[in-house]
Amino acid sequence: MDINQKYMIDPKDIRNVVSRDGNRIGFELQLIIPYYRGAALSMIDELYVKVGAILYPKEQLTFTVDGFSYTWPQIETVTTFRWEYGTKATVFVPQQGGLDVSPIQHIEVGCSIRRSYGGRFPAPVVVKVAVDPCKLKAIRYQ
Amino acid sequence: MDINQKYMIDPKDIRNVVSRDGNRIGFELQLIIPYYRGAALSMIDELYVKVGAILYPKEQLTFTVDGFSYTWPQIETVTTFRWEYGTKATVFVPQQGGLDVSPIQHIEVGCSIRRSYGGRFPAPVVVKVAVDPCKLKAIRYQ
Amino acid sequence: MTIRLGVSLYSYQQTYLTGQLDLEGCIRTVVETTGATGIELIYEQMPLERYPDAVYPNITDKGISRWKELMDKYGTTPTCMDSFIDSKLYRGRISTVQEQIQMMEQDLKLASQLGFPCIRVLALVPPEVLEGALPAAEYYGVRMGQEVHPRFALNDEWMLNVAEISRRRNSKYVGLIPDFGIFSKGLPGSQLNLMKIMGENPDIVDFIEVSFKADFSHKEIAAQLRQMGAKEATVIAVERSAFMNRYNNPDLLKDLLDVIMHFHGKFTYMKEDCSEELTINYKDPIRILKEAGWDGYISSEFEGQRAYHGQNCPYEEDEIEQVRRHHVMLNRLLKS
Amino acid sequence: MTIRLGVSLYSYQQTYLTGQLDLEGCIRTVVETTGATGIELIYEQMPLERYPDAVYPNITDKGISRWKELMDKYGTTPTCMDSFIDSKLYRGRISTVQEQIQMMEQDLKLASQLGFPCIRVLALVPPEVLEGALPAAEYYGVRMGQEVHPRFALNDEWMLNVAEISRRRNSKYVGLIPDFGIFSKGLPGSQLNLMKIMGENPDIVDFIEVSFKADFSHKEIAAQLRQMGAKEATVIAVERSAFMNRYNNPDLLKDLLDVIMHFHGKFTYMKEDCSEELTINYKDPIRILKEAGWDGYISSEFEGQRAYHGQNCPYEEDEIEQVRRHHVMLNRLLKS
Ligand SMILES: [Mn+2]
Ligand SMILES: [Mn+2]
Repeated sequence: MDINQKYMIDPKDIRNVVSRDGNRIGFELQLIIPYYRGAALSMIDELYVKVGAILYPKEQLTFTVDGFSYTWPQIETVTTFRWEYGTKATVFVPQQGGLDVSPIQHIEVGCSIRRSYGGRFPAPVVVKVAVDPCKLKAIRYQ
Repeated sequence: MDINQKYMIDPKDIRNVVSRDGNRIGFELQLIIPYYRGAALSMIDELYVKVGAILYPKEQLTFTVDGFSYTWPQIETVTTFRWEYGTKATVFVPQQGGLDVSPIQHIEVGCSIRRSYGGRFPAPVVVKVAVDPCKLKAIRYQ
Repeated sequence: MTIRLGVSLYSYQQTYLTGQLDLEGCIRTVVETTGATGIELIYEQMPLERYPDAVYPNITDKGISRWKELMDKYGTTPTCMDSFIDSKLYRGRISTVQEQIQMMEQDLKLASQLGFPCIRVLALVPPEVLEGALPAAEYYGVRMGQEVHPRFALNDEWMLNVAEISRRRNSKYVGLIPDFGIFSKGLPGSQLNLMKIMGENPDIVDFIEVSFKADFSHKEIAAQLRQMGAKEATVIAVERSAFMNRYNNPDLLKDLLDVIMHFHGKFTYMKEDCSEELTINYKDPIRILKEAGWDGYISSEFEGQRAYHGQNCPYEEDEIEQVRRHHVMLNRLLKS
Repeated sequence: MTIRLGVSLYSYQQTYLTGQLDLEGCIRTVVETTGATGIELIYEQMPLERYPDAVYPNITDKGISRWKELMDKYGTTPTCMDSFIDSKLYRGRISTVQEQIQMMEQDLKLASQLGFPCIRVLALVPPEVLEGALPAAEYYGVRMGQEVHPRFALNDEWMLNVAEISRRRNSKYVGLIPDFGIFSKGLPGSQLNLMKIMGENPDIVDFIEVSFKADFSHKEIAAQLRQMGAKEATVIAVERSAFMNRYNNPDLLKDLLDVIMHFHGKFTYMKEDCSEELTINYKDPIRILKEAGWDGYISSEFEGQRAYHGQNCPYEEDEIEQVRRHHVMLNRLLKS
């Protein structure tokens, strides 16, 4: 089931992240929920980012929505805050140096929502994008 | 802190449990919350029963309150049901044969509620009772 | 006693997601393009409020007023609110029956605050949750309709059990909501259309459509497709559809009309001439409803857009046009 | 501008727990035995409703009506509702600031539904939660009072920061609730009494009481006790009390009265002649409040019963009598 696979990621939202002291500490991308409704944050079942062959499982990612950041496993019991349908959430990937190896980086993102129906483990919606690091903007984290 | 230690267990509530086919499958006791207010079930931090030297950690116990039964770890995310102040909860201990070795069995129960203040891990309130198995009633589970 | 028409805003999810319509725009579009006035809402898809004002299932008086203003402004009527009951809220466990009943009660309350007469309960919500929530349904005056959705059938024991709860408890507050997808033969129209778009031989695709309607089995059709040189993906799609696709004889509706409170007018592909849906039988079920004098809404539930939501699919369906065509057909069937 | 008296029903927890009084009985007892009319409630200790009617923090109109009927029946006034904010709701993590704000908002809503003008916020709730909940406090018209509880002091930065939030935001909806336990020297009276009950030499226990009042340090007293042949448990108790027992000079109240909305009249042991509490200075704080014309409630919060709740402790305190004595003293101090 590839719900919202077409809308899950906009490559233009991918940016390198620079820390306060000027080092590239990773990159971020933005996700639209791969589901046709919003959900409590605890229902994010699977989330990963692959950069080439390097896998960043959810435990290494930071998930930010509505201005608040969450990590795993803490987010697994957050039920009173939601990832609303159509609201972009930011995922930070702590890759040293960000995306800087040219010419093209292949990024794969998998995400699934633990809905009550449709099988025991909903397969993640997987999106693959090719990114040219030279064209990436950067954002500075405070 | 020995909150409600005097009221946590009434030895008269201890009963052997007989299954439908007549076997003694364990025993149950009833607990008053060791705290001066009720709490969400997820806040039961520590719970154990020792029979002599045999320890039954919470993962082996069944906790029943208001007619609904819970086990660990599932109960750790039940926040919309509570163990109210003064409400007896039943703890089932799956000891084969129940309490049947005479003359006297020494039972120890430890329980703590994960309140927000008062240190990182609230020490459990521990109650020790001596039980004469010959005097125990039995209850049949359906 | 009359069949009325409405639209589930689920039908416009893509237009909403891409920012072309907001909630008000969706309601306005229903009225302007179909003439229908029934509005069905998946609250969690198009909520009236969000953080920091209120987070579902909560809503403030302001949110409630906003909804009522919209209904007044466009002369629309709330028909059904779609509920989910997230039994997998927490990793590692299924929510207890009592927790699911609490979730149902929250949805019943929200539905009543917004003026919905019923809620759609997902097909897999167990009967003990329905029965446990019956007092709340009666208290809030909101009916719980369990959806009869592919792959279920109207005469499955699971569904008949719901009808039996309603009759045994003598309560109209629990019943059924059939989804027209159960009157479909073979693969959905949008999936057939997608095959053509992705390069399958159109004759092969038409063959699949026609063969299912002629009641050939999945195995027979798949075998024939292999001989015809269909793509492997096409053959696999046909084989896999066996699980979901069980055609319900519309006559099965007759004995259940007393417990049916609402219909999902599921469709995925309306022909340009609005004559019919590609694979779903609308004619016979509507005839049966008319003959029985059934009273309630058929609520268009367009799902075809999702077939084209794959990352690399070049096609995008026009939801608004599809729903417009659906209502041309529905109106014609109602009048005939 | 007057100091009024009330009782926190926390004071009757043992009588309630052992089934001798229910919520109504507690309210009636306040009025009949003290003449006071202010009622403070730990909702989670004596809830108005429970499953299956409503589970805290929810309450139905029926529960709200029940509370209002009780207030009318006994001519009592809700003064303060005690909040907790369970930041350790889930094993393995502390609730986020936003989740804690949500919890505060639920308590503010419940307090407003029951007519409480303020809620007690636990001492350790962080200032960002207080500030984040300020809009809700203003919306519900319920003030958040952070409790200044032993081991805190009125001039700790943590507490002064709360006062500063109130002044900076020019809002009366956040402030302080001092607990009279901060005006105590040494071990609580009930703990001293327990020592005697459990067999310590009464002269040694009196020595401890007097020595702390004379401002000897914990170390000095402990050393002396060893020489006097006190039980080891007694000496350890004195040494361990250093952490909790920090005497607040009542003069510290003067600069904070603009942000103090309520007082917990904490006590653990009233002498039979009602002259004073064994270790807590009531005289000077009340004098200061009177001189300043402070307006609000002193709400008796009896905690002595808990000292005797050990499994093998043969003694049981008489909560009702203790609170009665407390009010004899309070009334006398107010009039003098
Ligand atoms: Mn449907
Ligand atoms: Mn206090």
